Amino acid sequence: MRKRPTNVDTVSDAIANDKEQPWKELGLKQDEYQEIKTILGRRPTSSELAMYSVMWSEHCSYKSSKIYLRQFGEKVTPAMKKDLMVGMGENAGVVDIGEGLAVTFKVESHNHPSYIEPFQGAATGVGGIVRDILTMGARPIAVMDQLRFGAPSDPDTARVVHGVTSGISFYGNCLGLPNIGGETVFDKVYQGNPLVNALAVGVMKHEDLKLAKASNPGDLVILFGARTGGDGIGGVSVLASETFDSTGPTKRPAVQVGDPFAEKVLIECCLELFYAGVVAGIQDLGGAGISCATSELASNGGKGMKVQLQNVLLRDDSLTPEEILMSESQERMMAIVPTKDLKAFKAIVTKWEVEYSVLGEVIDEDRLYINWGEQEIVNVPPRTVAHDGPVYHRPVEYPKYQDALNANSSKTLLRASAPAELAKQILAIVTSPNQADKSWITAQYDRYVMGNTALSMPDDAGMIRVSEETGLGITLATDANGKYCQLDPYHGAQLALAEAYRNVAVTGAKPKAVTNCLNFGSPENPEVMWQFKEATAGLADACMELGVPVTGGNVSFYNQTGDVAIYPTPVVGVLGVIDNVARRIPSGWQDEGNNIYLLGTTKDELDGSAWAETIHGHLGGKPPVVDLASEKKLADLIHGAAIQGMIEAAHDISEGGLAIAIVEAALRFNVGARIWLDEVLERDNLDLTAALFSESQARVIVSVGREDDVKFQALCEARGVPVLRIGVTDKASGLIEIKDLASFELNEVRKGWASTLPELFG
Amino acid sequence: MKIGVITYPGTLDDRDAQRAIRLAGGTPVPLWHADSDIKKVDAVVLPGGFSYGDYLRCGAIAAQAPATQEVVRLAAQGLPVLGICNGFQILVESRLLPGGLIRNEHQHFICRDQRIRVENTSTAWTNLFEQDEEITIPLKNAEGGYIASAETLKMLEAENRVVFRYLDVNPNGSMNDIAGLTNERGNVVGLMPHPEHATEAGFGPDTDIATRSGVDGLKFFQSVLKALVNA
Amino acid sequence: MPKIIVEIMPKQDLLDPPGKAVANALKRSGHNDIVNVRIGKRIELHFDRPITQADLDSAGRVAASFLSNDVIEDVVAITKED
Amino acid sequence: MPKIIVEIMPKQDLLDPPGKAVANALKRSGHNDIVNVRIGKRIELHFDRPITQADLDSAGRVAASFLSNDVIEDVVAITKED
Ligand SMILES: Nc1ncnc2c1ncn2[C@@H]1O[C@H](COP(=O)(O)OP(=O)(O)O)[C@@H](O)[C@H]1O
Ligand SMILES: [Mg+2]
Repeated sequence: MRKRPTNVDTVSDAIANDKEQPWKELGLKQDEYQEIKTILGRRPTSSELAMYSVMWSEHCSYKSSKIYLRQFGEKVTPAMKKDLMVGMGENAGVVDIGEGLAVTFKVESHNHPSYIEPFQGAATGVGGIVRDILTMGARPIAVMDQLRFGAPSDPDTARVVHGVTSGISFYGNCLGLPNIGGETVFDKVYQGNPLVNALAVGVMKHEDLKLAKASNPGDLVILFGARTGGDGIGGVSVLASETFDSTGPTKRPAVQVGDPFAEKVLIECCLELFYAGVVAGIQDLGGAGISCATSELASNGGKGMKVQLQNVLLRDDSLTPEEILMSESQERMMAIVPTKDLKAFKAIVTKWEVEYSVLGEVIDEDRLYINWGEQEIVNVPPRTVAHDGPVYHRPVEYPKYQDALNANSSKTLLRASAPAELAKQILAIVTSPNQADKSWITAQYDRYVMGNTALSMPDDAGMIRVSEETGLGITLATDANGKYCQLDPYHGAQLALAEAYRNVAVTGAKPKAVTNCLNFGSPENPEVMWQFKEATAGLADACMELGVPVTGGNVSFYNQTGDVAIYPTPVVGVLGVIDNVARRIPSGWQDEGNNIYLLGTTKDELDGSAWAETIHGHLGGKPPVVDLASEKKLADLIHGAAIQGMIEAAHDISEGGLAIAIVEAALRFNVGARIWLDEVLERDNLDLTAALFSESQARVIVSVGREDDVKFQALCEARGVPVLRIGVTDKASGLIEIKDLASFELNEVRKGWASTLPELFG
Repeated sequence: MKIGVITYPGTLDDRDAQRAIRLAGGTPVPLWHADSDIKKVDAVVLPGGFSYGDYLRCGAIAAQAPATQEVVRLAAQGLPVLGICNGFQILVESRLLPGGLIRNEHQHFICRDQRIRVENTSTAWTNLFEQDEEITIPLKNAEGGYIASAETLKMLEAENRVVFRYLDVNPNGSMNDIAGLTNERGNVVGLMPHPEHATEAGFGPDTDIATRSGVDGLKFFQSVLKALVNA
Repeated sequence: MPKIIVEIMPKQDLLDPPGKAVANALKRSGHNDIVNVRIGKRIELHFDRPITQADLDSAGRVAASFLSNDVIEDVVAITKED
Repeated sequence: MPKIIVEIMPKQDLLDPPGKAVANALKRSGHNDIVNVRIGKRIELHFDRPITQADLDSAGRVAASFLSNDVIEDVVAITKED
């Protein structure tokens, strides 16, 4: 047995003697360290230093992004707030979806850990976001994952791809949460900085809503779940080596290992605790562990706390108090429990074989006291740790490369006119890693568990039934296009929102709320800060225009290697509501002889497109024009038509343009079509390249039964949505026939489309 | 008819199994792993999931649970038992069914709509199928590769105890394409694919007619109700 | 810390997919002399006191009945380390 | 058959979920003296000829770089058996 350390730095030591402290190694700036001394009127103890340094880090304090994130709360109308039960700032936003039910959802990054140890990094990413949802009082009901990898040809990419997908698969599947969608993008800008974002969604009755606060003096502070171990605290080793004698552990591992089984049990246990009404406040332990949970619960409740740190159940007795405060061991929760409910609490955790320990109690004083045995090691105002961290106004600078990048338009690229050449380009794009079938990844995810999945991959959005009685359901889609954002972060972020909004709309659901995960380079680079400022402004403005509020999100900075940052990648998730999932619209054609319509108009917009990338290896110019008014009209139209049961299938047009949308709609159920483009070419004044590959926004292809033909066209006209019949479905032929251009055997196309990822990654 | 569904720590598809029983016309009864009282149910389903995280070997820890032990005892007396996926693994670890289930040949978890053939329609859980009927139900596992010694395989084939066989693709490297088995008496059936996920139109596998409209799994649960009525 | 180490391997004549995958990967990277790879488990049972013969006997029983499944695996070694 | 045996364990400070689950199961069945369980791998590399020192050296490199992941695991032993 390793021995419990006794030689600790106490508050009286700190009062008695000033000394050199490793604030720099812990990532604090000189003035931040000074600020801590001013707050306390003395130097911090090493435990206090551990707490402040981790809570004031970029990751926990949002110090560089705070001033920009405010606009998500400010650029809102009363109508947008109407159904928002909990907005920005809590663990996750909560939206009223009717029938007494509420939904909570959030997307979060686990980028850096997933590069170091892809399997555990991605796995614990899923675990962390699911606990955020659980903390709100909700039962988690689905997950999604948004992935960006380096170039498929790079030797390191396979390591990351295999690790990340199996980590997500392992953790999500073991939790019994259906994976209902996500994104997979390959680009060399993500080589040393893969992005692993995970989204979770949960549902609860209104009255089950829980908040992370400790407001009643006398209530008990209880830590439960997994034991606290030495994982994920590589950084505090500097403190450990200072305060601990030489026989102790020197370097703790920087990674954490996840145990989905423990989390599954924790979920069921927590839900039982919630329903029993024995929990007054609850907080999950993620980044910054106990430091975060104690200070946030106390600060949110406007109260204080007294904690005995030696009561924490450990996997390893040699952990120092600083390490215990900062450990990021997974699958732990902190509950605030009224004394009278302790017995009931105990009975429930015992049933689930979950360990717990009472750490202390809530006190009526604005102070967080933490003791190590008899010795006081922390004595701070909780707000100063949790909420009053530094706020930066970082310098912002328009990038030097930006004008040249925008001037380098795709207009100069060679366009094919020969049908055979265009047909070849279609196939090249369909089989490119970014447009190819993602089943190699998605087949590793359970989409059936819980029996409520109404739509999942490869449809445009995921859909889950939340009420078995009424069929009430929710839809979720996430999108981000880093290339568009590199060309123009303001509009790029809006395009991400527009696409996710459209993907939700094509399922027949009504878009309702937004979450986001903003993945950027270093905030210390003024050009990155400019991208961040633009992207957040663009997103907030667009949310206002579409009338969908941002309910929460996450920021991930420092995604860069040396001076080279990733493309700005603001992942935007849109939540929609559908009053009966039986009315859902799939993305693929299934019936014979249905009419295929193109909704919206096409412009010659090939800058930043899949065509420019795949055929010419080109990125430059300006992204497609954002047209939120048309997006809204389109969404309303589809919703209206869906209620009348007019639409058989709907698929949004995005990367790769109309050509790829047609191929995907055909491959879904192996139903071909005869397509003609002459009217599009003429109406929109396009050449074939633009008609096939332009990525103009606010466009969808839908298939409609012949009997509804007149009614549907009239509906489009009445709502001012441009509509053009471009084909009919053809079940028997097994072909996609594009008039005057080419005829594609579906089986052949599928072979190429489906084999890309397996050939790359085995 | 009361059909018990055991929940172990880490069980995931218990609610789905209960729903399937309800849709088939039975009464689901939730059972708890730690409780050896299985409430006089007429049949038991061991549902899918990752009992105890599937650490050590899938189903090994769950096989020791008091409720499992009771099921083992009653199965010998003819209690109909269906083990789905992790439930199948538990049956194998409890020695109610022979052989073992190991890591998939391709090393990945796989979730797909799987076509299988029903080759034995005399069991408690398959009596409503036609001989050699081909059905589609979801499959989702990482450790579904069926292995057994050559003698065991020979015996299983000779005694017609292979109840389900994979069609089109063998998704996990199972010997003889085995997807599911029965015991000598025909009351205990285990299979890797998930019939309970193909019992409600709208939430099952895709069919040629409509998205997610496959309900081929319903007959498993209707079969046992029929077997119980006739018993 | 005193421990008993139980080593378990998949049965010789049965499939071992992870072993096969590793063998193939090794072959691809030029290790042609390795003709086969098998992957089993090494389970450490820790004690906070010296280990007795009774502990070893009991570990043997647990290894045979629970830690391994004799339909598909063999216990190949049980050793102690102080 | 000559073989090299590589033994790999999860790093001491890291959580070992399988070990924890087995330890709990053993506790439930009355094995209270086992305070902890860790589960690692035993990998056998088979050769169809006698094993040389060069093989052992090469196995050491493969063990460190490919068979184990040094972020979360340690190679605890490399032995040969003829
Ligand atoms: N990493 C992933 N995890 C889960 N689902 C994914 C992932 N990547 C792609 N998908 C799913 O695969 C399908 C096709 O993806 P994609 O081509 O990116 O869709 P879209 O055409 O809407 O951009 C979608 O249903 C998407 O949700
Ligand atoms: Mg889409």
